[in-house]
Amino acid sequence: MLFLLVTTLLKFVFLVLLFIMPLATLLTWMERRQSALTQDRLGPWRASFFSIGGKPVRLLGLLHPIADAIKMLFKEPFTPASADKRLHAIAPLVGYVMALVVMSVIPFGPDIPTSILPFVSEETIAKYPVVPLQVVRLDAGILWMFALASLGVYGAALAGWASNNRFALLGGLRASAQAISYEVALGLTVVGILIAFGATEPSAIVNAQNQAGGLGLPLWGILVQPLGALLFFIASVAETKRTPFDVPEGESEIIGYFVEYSSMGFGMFMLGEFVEIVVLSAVFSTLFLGGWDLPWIMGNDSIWLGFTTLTPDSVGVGTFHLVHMLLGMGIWGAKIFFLCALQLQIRWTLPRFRYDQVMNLGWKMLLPLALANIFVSAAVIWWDPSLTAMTVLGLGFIGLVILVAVAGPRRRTAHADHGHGSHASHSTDSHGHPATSH
Amino acid sequence: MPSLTLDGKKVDFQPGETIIQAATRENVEIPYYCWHPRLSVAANCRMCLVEVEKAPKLMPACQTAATDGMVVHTQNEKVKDAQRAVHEFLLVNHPIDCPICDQAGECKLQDYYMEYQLAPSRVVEHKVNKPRLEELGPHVVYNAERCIVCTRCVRFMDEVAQNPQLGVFNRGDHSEIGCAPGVVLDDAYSLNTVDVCPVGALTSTIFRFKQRAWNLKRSDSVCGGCARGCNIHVDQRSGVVYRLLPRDNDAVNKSWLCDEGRLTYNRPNEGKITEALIREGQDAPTTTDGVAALNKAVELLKPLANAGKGVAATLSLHATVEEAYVFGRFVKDVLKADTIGLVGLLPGGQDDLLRVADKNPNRAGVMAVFADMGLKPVDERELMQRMKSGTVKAWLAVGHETSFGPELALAAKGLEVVVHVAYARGPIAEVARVTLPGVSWVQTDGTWVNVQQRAQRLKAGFLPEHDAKPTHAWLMDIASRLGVAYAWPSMTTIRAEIESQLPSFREAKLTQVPPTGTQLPWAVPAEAASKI
Amino acid sequence: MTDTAFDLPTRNMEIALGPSHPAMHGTVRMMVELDGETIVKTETEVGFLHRGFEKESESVHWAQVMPYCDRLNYVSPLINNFAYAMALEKLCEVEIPERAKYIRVIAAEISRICDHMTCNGAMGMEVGGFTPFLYMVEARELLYDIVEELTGQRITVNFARIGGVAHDLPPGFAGRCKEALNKAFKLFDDADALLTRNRIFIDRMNKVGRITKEQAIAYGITGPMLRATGVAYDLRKAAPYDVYDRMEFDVPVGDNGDTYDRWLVRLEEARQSRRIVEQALAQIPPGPICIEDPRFVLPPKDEVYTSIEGLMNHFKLIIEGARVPAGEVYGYTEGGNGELGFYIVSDGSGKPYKCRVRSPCFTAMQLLDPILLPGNMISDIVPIFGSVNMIGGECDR
Amino acid sequence: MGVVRVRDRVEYSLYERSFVPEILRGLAITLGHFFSNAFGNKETRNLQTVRYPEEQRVYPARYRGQHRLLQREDGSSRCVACYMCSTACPAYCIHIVAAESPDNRIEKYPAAFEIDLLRCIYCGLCVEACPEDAIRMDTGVHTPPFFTRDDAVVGRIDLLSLMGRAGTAPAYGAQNYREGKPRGA
Repeated sequence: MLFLLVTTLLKFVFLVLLFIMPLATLLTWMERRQSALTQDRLGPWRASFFSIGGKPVRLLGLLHPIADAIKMLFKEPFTPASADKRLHAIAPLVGYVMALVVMSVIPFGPDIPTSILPFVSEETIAKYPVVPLQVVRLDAGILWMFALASLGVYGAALAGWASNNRFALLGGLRASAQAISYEVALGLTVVGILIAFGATEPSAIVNAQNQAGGLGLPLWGILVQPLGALLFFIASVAETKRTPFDVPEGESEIIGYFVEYSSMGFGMFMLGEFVEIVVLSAVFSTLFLGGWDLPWIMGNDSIWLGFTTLTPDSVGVGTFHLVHMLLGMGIWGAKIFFLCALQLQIRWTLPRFRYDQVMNLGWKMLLPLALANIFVSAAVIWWDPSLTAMTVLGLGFIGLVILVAVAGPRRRTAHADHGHGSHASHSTDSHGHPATSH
Repeated sequence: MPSLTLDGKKVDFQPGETIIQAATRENVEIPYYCWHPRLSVAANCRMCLVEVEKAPKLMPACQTAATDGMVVHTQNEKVKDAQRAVHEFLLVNHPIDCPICDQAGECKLQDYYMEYQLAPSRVVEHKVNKPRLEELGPHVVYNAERCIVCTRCVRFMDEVAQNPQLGVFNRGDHSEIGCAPGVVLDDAYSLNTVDVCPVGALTSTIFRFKQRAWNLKRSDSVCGGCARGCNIHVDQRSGVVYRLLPRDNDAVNKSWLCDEGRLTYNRPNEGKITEALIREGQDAPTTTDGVAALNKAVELLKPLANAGKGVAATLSLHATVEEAYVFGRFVKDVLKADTIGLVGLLPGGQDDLLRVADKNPNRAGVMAVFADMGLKPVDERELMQRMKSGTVKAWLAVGHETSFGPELALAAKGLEVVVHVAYARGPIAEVARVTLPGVSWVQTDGTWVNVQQRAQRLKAGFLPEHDAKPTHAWLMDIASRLGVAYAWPSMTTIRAEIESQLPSFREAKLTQVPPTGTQLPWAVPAEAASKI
Repeated sequence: MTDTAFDLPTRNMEIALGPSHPAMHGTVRMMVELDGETIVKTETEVGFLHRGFEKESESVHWAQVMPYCDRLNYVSPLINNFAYAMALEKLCEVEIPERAKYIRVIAAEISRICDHMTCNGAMGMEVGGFTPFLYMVEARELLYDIVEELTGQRITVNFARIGGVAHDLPPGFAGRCKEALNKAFKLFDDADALLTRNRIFIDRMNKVGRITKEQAIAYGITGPMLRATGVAYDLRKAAPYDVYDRMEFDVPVGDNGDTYDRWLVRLEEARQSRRIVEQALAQIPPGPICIEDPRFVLPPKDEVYTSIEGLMNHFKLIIEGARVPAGEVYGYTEGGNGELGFYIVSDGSGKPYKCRVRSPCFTAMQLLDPILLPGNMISDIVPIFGSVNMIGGECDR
Repeated sequence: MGVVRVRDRVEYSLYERSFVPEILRGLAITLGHFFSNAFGNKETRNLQTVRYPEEQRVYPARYRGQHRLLQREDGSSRCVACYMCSTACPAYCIHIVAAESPDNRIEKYPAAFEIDLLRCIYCGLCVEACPEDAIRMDTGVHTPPFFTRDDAVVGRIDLLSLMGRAGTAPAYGAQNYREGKPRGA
């Protein structure tokens, strides 16, 4: 029992205090810095608390999150006079906590045999043969995950309601409507994965992706379920309420459900949003990117390139598992980091949907597509249970999308049409130009 | 009546008139420098050249007498050419002085340049150098380089002031105005030479560099320097009066104003109070809020109101007729008294031109009002007597303009209650328990009656600052707090009441005083007649 | 809304957008009545930025109005300058030198590009596309650099004078101008590519805030908003001033008169303006940049320093202002938002008797309540309002 | 008259309708900016931000910066307190008090010359109005920030102590700003 407590605590400490919180904080910096560089700006770089040799230490602006945290903590937490004080106070916590809780079922590395750990007795080893790198291992992990994630929207809804502000109320309503709608699509897109891998337990899904599929291709969810991955990604971005789905915020329209929050209350919403990004990336990488594994380099059963020399026999069981674990965690972290950066970049690329368009997209596009995906996947898997056909189809689908994006029609700008300098023969027939070349 | 044709229009004229006079009446503008409607003709600037048909060359309009059937052109190309050429000549030796010249902005050279020349300079020669800062007299500085030798100033001194202190010296482009050795321009009317100077050659030491002419705001008023009541323009900016200039009035001062009168420009600025003063015990007065001071004044006056005696109410002879009437009503209705103290300035210098000995601008008006109201006037000496003897316990002093200020203040030292209304700090304000800020005559709307029994209108040139209010407004405030409410919403109602109540003013039409004043049908004292 | 007996009785919600609201550029207040998310009724209030331009003009000299003009449509101040100067020139009956006309065309078109970049950028930003906004603004900054080099300030330019312009083109201007245009339009194209074909953006814009030709004409709408409805009316073509009749450019028109068309028209117009700038830079002749008329124009400085005539002229023009002949005149230009006109009345003195601005966006604002907004969703207010391109300084004057 | 119908350039086909390709293209554009700014060399970087106090933009020669008063050879101010600048000022920000100079060739000098930089709108009309070439705005510095309103009122001594930028020809002074006509022609 003590063993379980200690390991869980250690996992919790690693996951929450050493991974999610720092990453979320880093993301606040990344968000600004990345967007700045995207937009030909510099972004935050000035904050410094001390100097070495007369030059202030600035670390590319990495100290800004600290400065922000200090600022947030010391600002006045203002509650509107007519607000529901208690709800107003707890609303920021709800979304934040729920997002963190979801992380508990995400496997962040391969299982560790208990036998290689120090200070453990024989009976403990017998009782708990492996330590899963996962805070809790639940059989219905995925369902539990969705159940809790959908509670997160209470934060926004409560904030909108409790602020007693019409803008906030609109924001809260939009948030709840959007979260509920996309919950459906989100759940359905995962069904394909569940069918393919036949498991609802996250680490089981990771392990299933960890195998070499047919034609030497990895069995990653994104290859097996490319459409599902796309839809899942879209739906989960919608769940995090970020651009292009930041309708509940709608900064330039209704300011958002947190309009009446200041100080750390607002900070919690902001940080919660970043935690959600991390969680979403973690879930996505678990379901579609093989969690902590990297095909051809490392995997439970398939070390057949690269680390061929690194076997339990050659380096000793303890070392092997230690390297395995660290590598797994590193790969897992890298995937999450990449996905976070991708989400940030998406935010700084796209405009925002309108509220009804968000609903239309969710119900009229994602939902039918997700259903179709289930039936098609089910049919293909029924026909070829080894998933090879699925993988090939998936690769084809991805290739098609990339091909269309690269070679798709381009809009001719009018300027390109005229090409300045050669206007002499320009005439009124300019509207005869075909617009596209498809 | 003979007539001439001016620019194709038939113009009648009186025999003996010149072309320029006929044209001026017809609003046809002919430029001129040396001509002045009230001075003799010199015809030396040549700016007024006009074409007279059948005349061999262009004729100076200021000198050429109009004759019947004459055909005059003032606008044709030939005349314009001549104007351009004359103006160019006038500017040949003119220094590049506008930035440091006080006349800039009201300079005829500038005006006519824009109207009649508008061409760049063609002269490449050096300009003639002449003395630049010659102090002709205590008030007048002469800059020979700017002078166009129109001799208006010389003619003014000769003909109007009749004190030929100025003359033209040297010849050609070396001519300049000056005083003979041993003579200084110290006439009592010397500053009029600055007014008549069309350029910046003569400037006034009292206005020099204080402000630019175009920044000043002008209002019409009457000079308070003596009982003559010369008509003036008040030039002020941001509540500071910078100069007084004569305003044409054929019946009073023509176009002139004495130096003494001009020097009163500083009266509205010096020691000006715009906030109420209050004095506790033996301390010096301190400024306070207007309403608080008013309440204090009411509190002080309350026990003595309605008593009929014990309060000496004095009014300055600088007060307007309207103020005198309101004050008279106040004394009768609120204080229930039948005597009134009149304070003023002692007689001073006089001459045959404008200045009279009485230095109080509205003695005639104030006396007439009180005579009609049945109030017995008392002078300063008697007042002091009464204060010392203890017959009066309180003093309501309206206006600070008196030569007996220090003496009165000394006499009033023992009084418990001294309420003062004034626009400047004087000896009385130092002993007053409460001093309410009034406004000077240039900020007052009212009527003065001059020594010729001519009612002339003062116009408020600018608004009172801070808590300052006209005297009658203070009196009405005090009266209403002491239980007597007057219903005079405006000056016009006061004037209408004066017209209907006071026999002296029954015919006066106070409500309709024109800018140049109305002659009242009273007997004119012999000594008041002017010789100009 | 159905009218079954089971419908819950609801009340419409009223919310106040502005005057302080992220999307209300230039402080406008809209009382919006919402049925759910759908707008039932709006009441737009303007005037929060009223700085009394017209009244203030009456208390200063003609020339001193020029810097006030900068503050009307503050994203294209040069056009305001020229519009005011042109009205005055009409009244004074003076013809400005050829070179000045070209300089005015160049400066005005750069200003127009800036205006459209700001408007379109802001429209993009308000539907959430912050990056395109910053690309547009960045491009605009590059052009402001050029404006600064030409006039001495980026926005408060005070560049036009009665009878010409204040400065000549600095040496090497043409090259730097083209270079800046190239750089700016690269960013402009990026912003264009990020939004114009993106379905999210198209959905937000297309068929939103439509007006018909007839409505636009009936309401007196001009500029890109009118052209978006398909009316090819551009004052530079319809009543050419300066040297626009020598320039080759096209008038972009839309079909639907919706927000998307306005976006496209502005994009295209900016590109056409670039063409004009390039042509004008190629054609510009040498010569004086201001008339020499001592009645209205300050004399050259060396005359002021060395001759009394020049000095007097200078003094009179500064003290009293240029005496613009009595009369009234309406001067017009194609401003960034449409017809920018100055209706000027002079009583022959150095100060305007009346100086009224016919500001294009004020006219366009009146469409919001009756036509553009009702029936749309609350999120549509933002792009519609953005596409009207209300500029507070100009609208409220 | 050339007319372009802008709608002709836009299709609303399946390509646009399918969201994803355009989004990928958009990502390519923004990522392009990101990578060239983040990892590019000097040429490919296109950062517009100026790290202000450390780096400063060089304003163009015509830039209307803070005012200065020019000096005569002997160090006295060229200004003769003629009030032209304060008259031309549309913001009423120049306050002058004239005084009599002992030198009778100069006669007049400003005992006080104050510019309220908070009121100033930097329109340059004062420079154009000056008949003595005494005030210019060619310092090439923008207005500094102030901590109090009084700080914003710059007096004669401060204005005299500012220097013009080297290399900037006098904005209006010696050269004829309307190019062309030599004096006396």
